[in-house]
Amino acid sequence: MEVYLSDDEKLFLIAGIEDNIRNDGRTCADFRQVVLEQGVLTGTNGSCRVQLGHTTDVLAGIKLELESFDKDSEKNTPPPFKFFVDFSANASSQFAGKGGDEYAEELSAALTTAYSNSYDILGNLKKVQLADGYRWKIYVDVTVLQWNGSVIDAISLGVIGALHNLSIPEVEISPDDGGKVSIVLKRPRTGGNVRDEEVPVDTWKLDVSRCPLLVTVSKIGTGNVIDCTPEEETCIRSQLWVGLTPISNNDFEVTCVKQVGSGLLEIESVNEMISLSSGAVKGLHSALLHRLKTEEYRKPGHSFLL
Amino acid sequence: MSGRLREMRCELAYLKNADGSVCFSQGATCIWASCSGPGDIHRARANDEKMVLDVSFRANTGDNKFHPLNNIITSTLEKVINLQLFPHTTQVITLHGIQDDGSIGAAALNATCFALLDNGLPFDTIFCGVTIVRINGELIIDPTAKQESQSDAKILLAVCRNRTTSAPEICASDTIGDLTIDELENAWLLAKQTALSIFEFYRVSLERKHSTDFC
Amino acid sequence: MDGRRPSQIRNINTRLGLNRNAEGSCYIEHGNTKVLCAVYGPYEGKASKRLENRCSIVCQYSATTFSGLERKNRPRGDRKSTEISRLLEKAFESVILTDSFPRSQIDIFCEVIQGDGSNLAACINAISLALADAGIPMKGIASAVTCGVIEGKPIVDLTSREETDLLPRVTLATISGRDEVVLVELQNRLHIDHLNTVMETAKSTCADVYECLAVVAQQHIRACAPILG
Amino acid sequence: MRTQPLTICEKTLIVESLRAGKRLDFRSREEFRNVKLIVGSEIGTAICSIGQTKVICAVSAEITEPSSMRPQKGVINIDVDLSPMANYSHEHDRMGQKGMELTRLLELIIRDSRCIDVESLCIRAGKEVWKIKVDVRILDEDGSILDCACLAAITALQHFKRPNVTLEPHHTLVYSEYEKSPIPLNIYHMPICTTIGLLDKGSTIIIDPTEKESECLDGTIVVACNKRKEVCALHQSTNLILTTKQIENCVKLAMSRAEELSSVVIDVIRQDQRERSAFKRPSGFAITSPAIILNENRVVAQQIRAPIKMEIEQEEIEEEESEKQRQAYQSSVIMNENPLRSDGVKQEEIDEEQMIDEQLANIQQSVNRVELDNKQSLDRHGEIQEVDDLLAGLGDDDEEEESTVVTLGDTVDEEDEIVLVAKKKRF
Amino acid sequence: MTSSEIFRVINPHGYFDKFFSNGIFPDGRHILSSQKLVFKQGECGGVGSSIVTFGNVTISCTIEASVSLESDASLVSVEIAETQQLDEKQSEEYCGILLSLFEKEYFVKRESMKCRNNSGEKLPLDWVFKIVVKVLSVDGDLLDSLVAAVGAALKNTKLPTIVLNRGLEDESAIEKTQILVDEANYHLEINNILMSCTFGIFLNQENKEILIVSPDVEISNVCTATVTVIIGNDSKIAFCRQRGSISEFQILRKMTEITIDRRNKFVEALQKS
Repeated sequence: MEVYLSDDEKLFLIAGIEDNIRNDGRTCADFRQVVLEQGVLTGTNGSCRVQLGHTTDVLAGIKLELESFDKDSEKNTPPPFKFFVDFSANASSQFAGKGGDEYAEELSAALTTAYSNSYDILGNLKKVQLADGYRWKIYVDVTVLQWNGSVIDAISLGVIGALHNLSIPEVEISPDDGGKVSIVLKRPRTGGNVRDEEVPVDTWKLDVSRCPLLVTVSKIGTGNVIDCTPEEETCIRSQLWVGLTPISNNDFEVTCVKQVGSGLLEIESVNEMISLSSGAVKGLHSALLHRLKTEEYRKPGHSFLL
Repeated sequence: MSGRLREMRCELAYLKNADGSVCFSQGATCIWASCSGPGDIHRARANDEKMVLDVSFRANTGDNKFHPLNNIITSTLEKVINLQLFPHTTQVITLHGIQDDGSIGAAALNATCFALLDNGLPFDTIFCGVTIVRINGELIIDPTAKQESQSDAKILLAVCRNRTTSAPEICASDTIGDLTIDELENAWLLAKQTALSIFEFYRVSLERKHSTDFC
Repeated sequence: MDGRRPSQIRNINTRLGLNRNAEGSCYIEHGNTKVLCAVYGPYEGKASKRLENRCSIVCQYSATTFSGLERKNRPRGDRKSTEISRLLEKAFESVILTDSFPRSQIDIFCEVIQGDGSNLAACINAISLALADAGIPMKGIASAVTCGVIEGKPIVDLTSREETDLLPRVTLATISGRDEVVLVELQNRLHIDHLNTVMETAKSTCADVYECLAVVAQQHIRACAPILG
Repeated sequence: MRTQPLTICEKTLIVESLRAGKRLDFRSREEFRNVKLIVGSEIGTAICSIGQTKVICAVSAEITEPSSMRPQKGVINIDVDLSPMANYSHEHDRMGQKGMELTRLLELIIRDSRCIDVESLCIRAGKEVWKIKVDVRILDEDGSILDCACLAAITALQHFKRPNVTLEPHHTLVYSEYEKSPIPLNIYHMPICTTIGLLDKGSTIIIDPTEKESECLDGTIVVACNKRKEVCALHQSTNLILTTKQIENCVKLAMSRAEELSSVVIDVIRQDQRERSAFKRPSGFAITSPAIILNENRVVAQQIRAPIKMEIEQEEIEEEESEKQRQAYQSSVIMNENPLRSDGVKQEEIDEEQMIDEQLANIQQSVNRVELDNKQSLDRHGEIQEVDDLLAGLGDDDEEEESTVVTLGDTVDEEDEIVLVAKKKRF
Repeated sequence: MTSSEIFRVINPHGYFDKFFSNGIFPDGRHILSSQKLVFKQGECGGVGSSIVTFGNVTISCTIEASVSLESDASLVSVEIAETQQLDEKQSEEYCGILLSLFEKEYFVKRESMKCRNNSGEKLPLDWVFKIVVKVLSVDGDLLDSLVAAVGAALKNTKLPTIVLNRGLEDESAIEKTQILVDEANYHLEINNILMSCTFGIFLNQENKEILIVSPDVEISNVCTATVTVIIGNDSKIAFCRQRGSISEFQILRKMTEITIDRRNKFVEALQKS
């Protein structure tokens, strides 16, 4: 983003970070205020909107499609996820046309690597594979509506929220002639004259407790910072994307580390950054789980962004 | 050895927007050709010493980016027109094969020559196109589509008048199909004869055009 | 279809000025159709697009991959969205007083977050509000509506289920409700006798939509009046 | 190469004259230019010319995979090529803004208004479907290219017949037009589009503007409608503010125009069918003889209008320089020869006319002697002299009108009866 | 720059005239002596491949084969990999020429493209060849080395036999799974070995036409005409492309003789390998 700072403003900021105080009063390891709403889009199977610090605004939508896959190559079936990140031109005029496409590809690649071993992260993902060669293909699309730094954190939160909100219909498989399969949505048996479509299909949810959280850790001066504002981003030496998945209740396992942008990094500072990020993520993760459980169920399609 | 040359009809200055245009038909094969005079060209493609020729033969259907005829037409034109006269310019020549009933190559060459004559470019020599096919050993000139599909060898010749002796000579040719060297020689001679009558047709139609323009 | 009377439009709620780094931005909801739009005000754009006597308008329409019923694999760039962008460009060339900003460029981006029928009309309303928010001089607030015909009876503000292949529908955009048509777009075949009934209803509904937009614009201006001082 | 823009004084002249209701080519504001429609000898090709604008359209069919969303629907693909022949600012193979808009409008009119039944194009659901390719080539540009292109496309589609197909377990057989007669496409309705120019806020309406006029208009509105009084497409071009009233009477004008033109299209197609059924292959465009000027809905008396130097001289040139040769009937033209059947050519239509046998005899009897001297037996010279003396008389009795040309007059008054010009003169 | 180079740049025609009128190339080679043709077969993948160096032009040609149902579509497709030395127009032309040669069934007859099972009878399946040509260095006309490379690659092609495990009378469509590739393979019969040679015609001061064999780019700009002749078996002209006018016909006769004996040498070399 074109945020221009004069040199001494940068000096002031860097000095502040070195003794752990930032312009907006946060310490180096705090996140900005996170707003998370689920089920905002009626047209999708699962959706969630995340707003980070009143500016960065991300919308994740998930659609399910039936996909046939050759079941004999059991072992290396690719995970059913397909990530697609898109920068809406609303964020800034540089994203018009093909502007934001390479950065978007980089983000979707990072997400795909983070979710590559999805079968052990999401416990009940096996159920996605229906019998003889059919399974649900999960299209996860993320649109960035506003862009003000640390997009990857907002996106990973959005994806987890959307996966949590995802309702996958139960399905009955009855083999048909000519090797085809007819799929029937399972409905709770209700007598009476209620028409079949109105009865809500029973669905099941994915257990998202062990989904990876991606955090950006950036090196400014000598200090490491989490969740930078655009002003801080102008004076970053280098940035690191750290993917963390919780194993037991409070310690985390690093799934992916990716250096973004140019800049030199010594080995110890990398370890420092990773430990800093895992500390910060603990707090974020527990807040996220709490939020997912307690969010009351609102009428779908209520208007958000208001 | 000879067959009848199908009669040719041509109308010059047929289109409004083109500098030189012709609707040329040879038998049932009909080609519209147009050329727009030496005009300005994008700096990247400009050539300092000579004019750039931008020839494109466009059939009715299909993507027309490349067509085998473009090459023979461009090289004949390079030999016939003195390009050094117009540096830094381009000549856009477009041919539309409206209807194809055999020997489309020859008709294209004739149409290009007419269009450029109509446009008034300085010619060193005049040129025309002749298609000769071999059907079970017989050389046939100016075949119709049916004869062309029966044939097993096809020769497209561009004949121009020699600058000095003004006798017809072959300035470009494309041959495909099993031919012995003698058959090729016969074909060359046959082509030179037919070229004479085609040049005759050129003179007749151009006389007619110029006779009415200036009266 | 969803319990509304034929001439009743879906409820509209809007919010202006939510995108901080755009000159003008607006979020509008026609029932389930949600459109977000941002305007980057007259700035010195690309040399190739610059025009001498008036400002050039560049519009980009993109619908998110999950906006429609089926998942699209590319949000913009396909034929449909390029065509709609061109339509919007042309429409707003006549609404905005373009000769007040010679040799400059206005960027308009609208993103259909969820498309549930008459997306084009919602986009036009969103853009005109965003332009108002950006304070760009215009002949008036353009309001638009899509209206179809079933057995001669015109129905207004179609939802995606009503936008089937057989129902002829006209999208009409007028300037501040007056009889000044800025954009008219017809899908499917419409018999000539129904033409003027459809036109009349469309024009009157545009006037009603204009009322709502005007109210929202005034409230927004009044809200930031103290800031402007 | 850039074209010269319109000079200011030229622009003011045109605008003043339009306001005064006059036009440079003596038409009033509500008058159309004459339309000429010629169908080619290959099935599915047609040239349409409105005034000076000439567009050729060729329709072809091939087998492709259908799209996954609609497995049993055929595909229609429309592709416009603005050739530098039309206007030297165009470049080969580059579709500029104008080309894109033209393609988009044609798709709107022909594909989205579903005038062709797409289900009948399916061979094997999900695997093989007919893809109809409509290739439009703009040959000369003098305003209202879209009307001309749409008319040419519609006629070509009516005229086109796709090859017959039979299904076999693991491959499909495509027949050339010798074995099984090709099947025409079934077309529901014929959308005809008209471009209506508008001046100073839409108050004055200009019908069928030429190139120069359309440059100084405020904007144009395109209305496509068909015989059954249905509006198929409505498109408003550049910044133009209209009232609904103006739009309505534009639509009425376009409606009347559509009826006239669809009758022309139907007559041309019927005329061509009658000829083809009699196994006579028209030579189509070979003799697009310009000499026939279609008298459009003007009284015949106007035929000999006040002689303007340019007008008459123009006609005279075409008359003079187009060599009036006898139209020797050509052997039948081989349409999309089926490569599968290399022997397909042999089983000729047996009832070829005498002309073809005479030509074949000519080939057998010509002994393969090659004389080097130039008084060769080619009877070319003879033929040219013979033509000269014939032409000297300038009488156009032997003039050969092959092109199926129909005069259309809205009010068919007595002396301007519909002239179905199809005199077939054989020498 | 030595004076000869300056002379070469200012008046190329005069410069070359000195050499050609006494029959040698600037690098000392006699004008009618043919360039060295070196080819290696079977190195770079596919069912058959070859690398050809012809004078200072080196190209590699690989043939990838796949099986397709019987149809009347053309069974061979040629693709020249994109390089900066060769612009798109030229590579398109070369592909066109090669395809027309294939259509005339010069290289391979259509029946020999039918798949065979191990007992040798024909199956209702065809082999489809995709010829991929990669150009390593280009100077002057590419057609000679192209034709030689394709000929050598085809000669080197070995096709596996096919096992079709379905009953002969089974009428349902052939499924992909029913086609199995066997180990035994057989050589593809070549219908005709083609040899192409390019000539330049140079008009010296006394405008006598001098024949030059395989001129490079610089020389062909100076020549008044360039002719490419391709000779098939029993010394028939398969293809001849002439650009620029030639006064008498004898020169063409001489060209065909040179190409014929070059072809005989090429055929022996192919037989040996």
